[in-house]
Amino acid sequence: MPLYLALVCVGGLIGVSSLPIYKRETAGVAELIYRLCLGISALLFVAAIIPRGANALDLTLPLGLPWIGMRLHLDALTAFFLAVVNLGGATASVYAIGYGAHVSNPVRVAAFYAAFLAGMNLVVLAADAYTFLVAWEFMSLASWALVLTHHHDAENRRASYIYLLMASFGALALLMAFGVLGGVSGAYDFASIREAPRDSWQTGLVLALVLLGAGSKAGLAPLHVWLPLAHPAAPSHVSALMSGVMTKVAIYGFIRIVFDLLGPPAFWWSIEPMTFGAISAVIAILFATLQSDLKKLLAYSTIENIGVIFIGLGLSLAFKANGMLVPAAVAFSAALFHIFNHSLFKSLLFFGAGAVLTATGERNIERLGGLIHSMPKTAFLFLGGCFAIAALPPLNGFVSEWLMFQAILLSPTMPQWILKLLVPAVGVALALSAALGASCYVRAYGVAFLGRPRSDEAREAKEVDQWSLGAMSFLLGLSLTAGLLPGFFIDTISPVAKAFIGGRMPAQNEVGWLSIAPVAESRSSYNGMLVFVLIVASAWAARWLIYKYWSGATRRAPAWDCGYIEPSTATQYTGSSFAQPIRRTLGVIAFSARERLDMPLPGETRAARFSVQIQDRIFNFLYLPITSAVARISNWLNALNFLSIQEYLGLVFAALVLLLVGVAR
Amino acid sequence: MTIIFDLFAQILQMALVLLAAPLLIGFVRKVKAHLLRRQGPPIVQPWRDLLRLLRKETVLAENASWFYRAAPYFIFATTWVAASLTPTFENGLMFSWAADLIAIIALLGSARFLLALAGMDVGTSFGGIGSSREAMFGSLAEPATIMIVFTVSLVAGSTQLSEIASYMLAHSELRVSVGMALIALLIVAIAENGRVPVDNPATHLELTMVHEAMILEYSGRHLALIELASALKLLLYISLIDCMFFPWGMAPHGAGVVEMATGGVAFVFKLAVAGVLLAVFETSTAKMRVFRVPDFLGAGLMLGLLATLLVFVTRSL
Amino acid sequence: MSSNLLLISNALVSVPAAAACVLAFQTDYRRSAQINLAASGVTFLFALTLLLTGPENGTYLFVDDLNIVFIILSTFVGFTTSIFSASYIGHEIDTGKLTSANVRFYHAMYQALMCSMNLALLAANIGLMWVAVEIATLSTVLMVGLYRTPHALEAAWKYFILGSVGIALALFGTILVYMGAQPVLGEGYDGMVWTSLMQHASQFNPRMLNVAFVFLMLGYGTKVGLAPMHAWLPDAHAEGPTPISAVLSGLLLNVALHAVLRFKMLLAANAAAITPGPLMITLGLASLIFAAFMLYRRDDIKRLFAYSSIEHMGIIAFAFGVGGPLANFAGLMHMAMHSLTKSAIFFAVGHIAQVKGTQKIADIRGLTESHPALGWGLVAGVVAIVGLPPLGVFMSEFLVVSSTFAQQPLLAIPLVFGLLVAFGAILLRLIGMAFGEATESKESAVKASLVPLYAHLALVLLAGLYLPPHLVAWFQNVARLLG
Amino acid sequence: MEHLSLDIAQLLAGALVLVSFMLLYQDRLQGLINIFALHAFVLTLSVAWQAYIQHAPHLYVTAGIALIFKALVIPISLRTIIKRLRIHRTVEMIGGVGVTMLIGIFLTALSLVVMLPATASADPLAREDIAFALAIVLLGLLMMVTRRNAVSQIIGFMSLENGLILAAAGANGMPLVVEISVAFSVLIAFIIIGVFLFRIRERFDTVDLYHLDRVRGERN
Repeated sequence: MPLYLALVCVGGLIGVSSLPIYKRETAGVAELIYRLCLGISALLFVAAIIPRGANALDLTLPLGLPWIGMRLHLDALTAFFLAVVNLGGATASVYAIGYGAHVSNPVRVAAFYAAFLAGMNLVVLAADAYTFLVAWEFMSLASWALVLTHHHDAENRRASYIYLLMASFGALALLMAFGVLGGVSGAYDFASIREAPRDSWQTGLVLALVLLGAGSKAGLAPLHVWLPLAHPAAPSHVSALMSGVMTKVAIYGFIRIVFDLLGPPAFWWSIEPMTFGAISAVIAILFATLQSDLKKLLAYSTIENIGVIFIGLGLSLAFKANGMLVPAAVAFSAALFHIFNHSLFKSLLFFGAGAVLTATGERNIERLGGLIHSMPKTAFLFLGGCFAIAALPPLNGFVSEWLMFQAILLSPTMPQWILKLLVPAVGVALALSAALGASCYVRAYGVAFLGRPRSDEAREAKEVDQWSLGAMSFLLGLSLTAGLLPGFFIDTISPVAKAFIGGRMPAQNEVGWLSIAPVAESRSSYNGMLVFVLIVASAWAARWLIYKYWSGATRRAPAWDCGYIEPSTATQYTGSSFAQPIRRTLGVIAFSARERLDMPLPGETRAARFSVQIQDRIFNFLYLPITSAVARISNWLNALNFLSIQEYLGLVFAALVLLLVGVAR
Repeated sequence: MTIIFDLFAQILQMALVLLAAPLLIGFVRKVKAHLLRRQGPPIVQPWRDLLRLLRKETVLAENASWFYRAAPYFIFATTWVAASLTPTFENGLMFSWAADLIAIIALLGSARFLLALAGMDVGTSFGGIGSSREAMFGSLAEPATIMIVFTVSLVAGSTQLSEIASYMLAHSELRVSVGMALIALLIVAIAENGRVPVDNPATHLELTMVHEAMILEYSGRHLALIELASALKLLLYISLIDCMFFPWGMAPHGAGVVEMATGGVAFVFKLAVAGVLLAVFETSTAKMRVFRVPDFLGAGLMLGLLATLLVFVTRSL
Repeated sequence: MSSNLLLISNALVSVPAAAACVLAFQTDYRRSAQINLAASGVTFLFALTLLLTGPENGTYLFVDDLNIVFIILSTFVGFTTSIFSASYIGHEIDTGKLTSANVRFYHAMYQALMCSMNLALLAANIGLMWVAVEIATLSTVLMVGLYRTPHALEAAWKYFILGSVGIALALFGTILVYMGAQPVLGEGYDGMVWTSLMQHASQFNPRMLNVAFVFLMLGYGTKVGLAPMHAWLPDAHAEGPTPISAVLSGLLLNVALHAVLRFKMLLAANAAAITPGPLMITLGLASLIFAAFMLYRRDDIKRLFAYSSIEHMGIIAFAFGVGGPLANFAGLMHMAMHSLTKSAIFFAVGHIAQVKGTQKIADIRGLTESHPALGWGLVAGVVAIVGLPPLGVFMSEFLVVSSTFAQQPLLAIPLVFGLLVAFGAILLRLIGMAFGEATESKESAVKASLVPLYAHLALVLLAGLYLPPHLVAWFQNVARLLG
Repeated sequence: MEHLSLDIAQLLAGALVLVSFMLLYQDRLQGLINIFALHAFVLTLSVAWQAYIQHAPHLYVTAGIALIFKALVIPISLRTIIKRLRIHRTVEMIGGVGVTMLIGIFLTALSLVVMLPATASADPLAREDIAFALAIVLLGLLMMVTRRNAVSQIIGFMSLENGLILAAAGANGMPLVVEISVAFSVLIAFIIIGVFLFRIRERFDTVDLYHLDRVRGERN
């Protein structure tokens, strides 16, 4: 029943996306589409959470690959991701009802938006390789069209190009992986793939290919270059979906293949996800810290979080391979919980960035500032998002990081040497990325929302509409709930862990006082609710006492600033100056940051200039050689386009003689 | 009955840390003054300052926002909660399961996050400078702390502070990894509390300030809360070190009044020792340049990582 | 040998032949366009009736499962192209690029081409097939040179010379096949008839067949547009009238491919002969990768898609070369999808070149804004041709890549590499043309016929999502025949 | 008798290969046309001899076509064309005569190596014939590759076709279809080439393909 409901809903989404074909010029079509999307997403969410019993639901439609059909299923993992996707989809739709009107060409965006949602839902529902890949690529294609919304900007066109190219690369990698999985006979449905026996070189190959395929879509480190270009280029509600939800769908692909289809894991499976996850987390957050484009910053931070999730998944694989089922479940639950959490607060932050963009027309934080005065509600909600994503208690980001740390602390008993060396390093990376994440968001929030306005646009900003605020408030509320009552969410995830790991964490509703305890209370526990209550109570008590017994008097005066404040807002600390210490200490290694100072000699009247050059080393070492090689080869081969007829005949002749010689042998 | 007793102990702990923190600051100042052959203010001077600040009218910068006004309360509350959950005289506080070691570190992170943001609110250059440096120090200190936590928790088999303390009490043996962790934690503690050589709590020389720069615009009750929070933080770090490495004399969970009193005395003694050591250390070193601090903290981070690796590798031997 | 069947296959050849004769004397271009359309439509309808009758043999013409696929596809694309051609040629007359004498010639040749292609597909005899391919070549040569510009003449000349050499090599191969068959089948007609050849293939002298296949592969491969023999293809596509580009890519290449496949089956039936697979794989991969790199430097829109045809022919040859039920199925599917998609793209491109007044890619921008129907049509076509779902090409590429990778991973890697390189090139150009600020249009009032474009795309979309079981069973049967 | 007929057939086929070499060697246009006429004449003889020994009267038709069209009509018309175009001058070659001849010898050897084992079971008459035919085809192709002038390329192509006819004639009992098609194609080919030469003449000063290549689109 829920599967049929889901299917009908996906069909509905596709129908909605074709709405503009019938009602082309009608005003309000975009809003209608968003409202419909909201309704359908809500229904799909319901379909995900309807109790289904322990078994997976299956359905075969006579579509797709003829001899296999279009297989769909709904099991615990699918249900979880279905919930994540549609929670994101529903809130983004609410947001878009208000925000969508500000986007250029709203109807086009709305149509592709619906298609995008349909694609993401279908990926999760698919139960055969063909349907999976069709949905996967359809999702890429629809989002590609969305990235091209502002196609007049050459930068966006380039972003869309790199995006689709990388997506295609990933899809081809997955395709090859399914080729191995399906075997020579072409049994591409998941049920037969699960059953098929496999050599270890085949599993290794599949693992590498899946990491390339799903990793490139999720934005894992060396394959991430498209993400910070493409996500910001789309309208903000789409960016939110891409960052918050689509990357999760990519991770779904990884989990589905590696945890489900590939059979019982070996310990070395965990090495790649953990290594690349750790590299992604650190590199990406460093880049995020240096970004001055708010949406780009958020996109880089998405990569960081994807890295964190992959670390969790890798750990889980390692535990599972060693038969440590409860720790495996802890790591797996941590990853899933982080997936859920990240989808919440990343959407929230992108909505906030969109609100700022609507209000000021600016994405560059160096031209913002002081928005807390003009858009107090957005500022509050964005602050909440920053708090959550910076992994600070009592919000939800912390809980999943905490679980991740707990999982790491369970790992020293694993016998493999390589893991003994790798896991602590991964732990450092995790801790470092969390700490850098906090600095990154201090900078983002502090420069964009606090201080004095750096431009007229920022000064004259207006609070955004109720729909947008509503969507953001909902997400913040949910983040807070997940932070305060994590036990409830972990218990909800448990069936997934049970089904895919074989073990599960202890039921958290049996732990007293709404605490969570991953293994045993004596080992570690955390109670977000109590911490939150204590903090609020003591803050409130402090205020109450001070106002009652001492002084509540307040006077406004010019800022002190050691005696004199320069009225020009340019004297404030900027985003790039804020990042300077981090750039100096860590930047040289990570992105060959070069500072150039052009100081006029005494007596000269020209202005001094300071410029910083940041290069993406991965881009320089991995991508530039490829592009230049392609260019060189195509230039070189291009000479073949301008031969004379004799020379072409010569080619034919040579081929003929060669083949004859071959045959004569 | 036990619950009431536990609650009482918990409240006592909360009150104790609150009371003791400014006194600790006063004590360190006093020792430093003595070392410099000065008389120095009395130990209760920080409390006097705080009360005076609380009584005063608060002057707000013209463009300070609601965030600026709310932040001090939350900075104080967060630090206080963290400090109250760290065992001082009694092991196994009532609420100790609410936040383990990692959560306590993260709570301090929350406080830092708020403080750094508050520094940027008015839009002055000094606030920015302070926040920026604080953010950098934090980015290195926090992972170092986590690594130290890893080491200690792996040795003790728990991240719960009370469990760690009882383990350490029961197995007082020398371990290289734990020693390294201790050194790393000392480094981190110095940096986190803005002590010499990382920052000078007494300075008001603009370009060298970190902590002081962030709170430059604060006054009155707000300033009092922030100062109190930073005092609490110093106390918290000393209690952490005590609890993880020197838990001697701490009363076990459910102990009687006498044991608790002994624990209290032991704690005060340990505070005093730490204060003296800190004062001696501060007077004998000079503040380092800001860009040397990452090296200093990096050393802490590396030590922490090394300690963790050691624990990991030796686990199966 | 049912008589109505022969009627149909005869009609498939004679209807276009008769139409060609009528059109040769029809001066009014509007009328001749209508006749052209009607003749193509009737031919298509006749082809459809083949579905109802089964495979049968005639003396000169025969129908089996393999050529039904080709003939239906061919007549369908011929029919839709004639619709497109009507509006395209109308515009060319209006702008004075073509005279009515040219057009008379064009229409006659169009039907002659259809006639010869149907003949080549239906021929029961390797000699007759060769003759038909020869006629098809000659008629397209004449059409490529239709505009009489230096470029067009040069393209036609190059096409003619390379095509003639190819056809000569194919003839030599044909003679060799006969000589190989002659000791077994005796002198006379039997030695050239497909059915008897296939029956006795196992007894033929394998070395003779090997040499013959080298010539046939290179000879007909020239017409397929495989790599070292491809040189005529881009110029012929770019300089001729666009309907002819569509027919060339969509049909003529398939007809030549059909010939190659027939001979491949012959060789496969003889166990001692070389397996034709590796040769086809090599040529296919060479075409794919070479064309993929060539795509980057193209600045003419029609040349771009011509190179893309080379690329896809490479993929198809590769798939058939790999063989096995999955890869052969994929090859057939890819061939059908490529025909439909590529001709759809040329329909779009033809009108785009007319509205923009240029074929230079750099001068075409922002099509989705200035001409949404054409622009999105182009986007959809290109999305289809680069193998993105949910369109049909994806299904065939899915099957080619996955089945190859399961069997021979090392072969799949260059395949995937080529696909990606080509994807990058075409996508780059597409984004440039379809998006951005629109460039000025020369002609705003082109009455574009969008029906064939969108009809093809709809079919391709349908194929990507749903293949009727009958069609599948039929394709699978053919795939099994191909070995 | 059997042996003698075989010898004569071989002799004629061998002569055809020899004339192909002469074509390859000849560097003046006028001479080239003359030798091509000779080529066609030897072909006529060869086909006629095949007709005689195979008792296949239809091959006489092929021989007749070869004689009339290739040995007479085409050389005469080509001569008028080159007169009208005023190109009696020397033909340029690529790679020099010596190398070309060496390659030609290699190709002849190759065709023997390829064909003789392949036709082991076939009629000995056909064996030699087909091997020489392959040699002629390859030499014709070689000529097309090495010559720059359109007229000599056409001659190369026609010598290639002569090789095909020789092969077809040598294949015992090959149905008439082939002869007709060959004749047909030669006819069409000639007409087309004529048309093209005419058109090309209209636009260019010379038929030299080198100049034709210059006007390629897309050269940038």
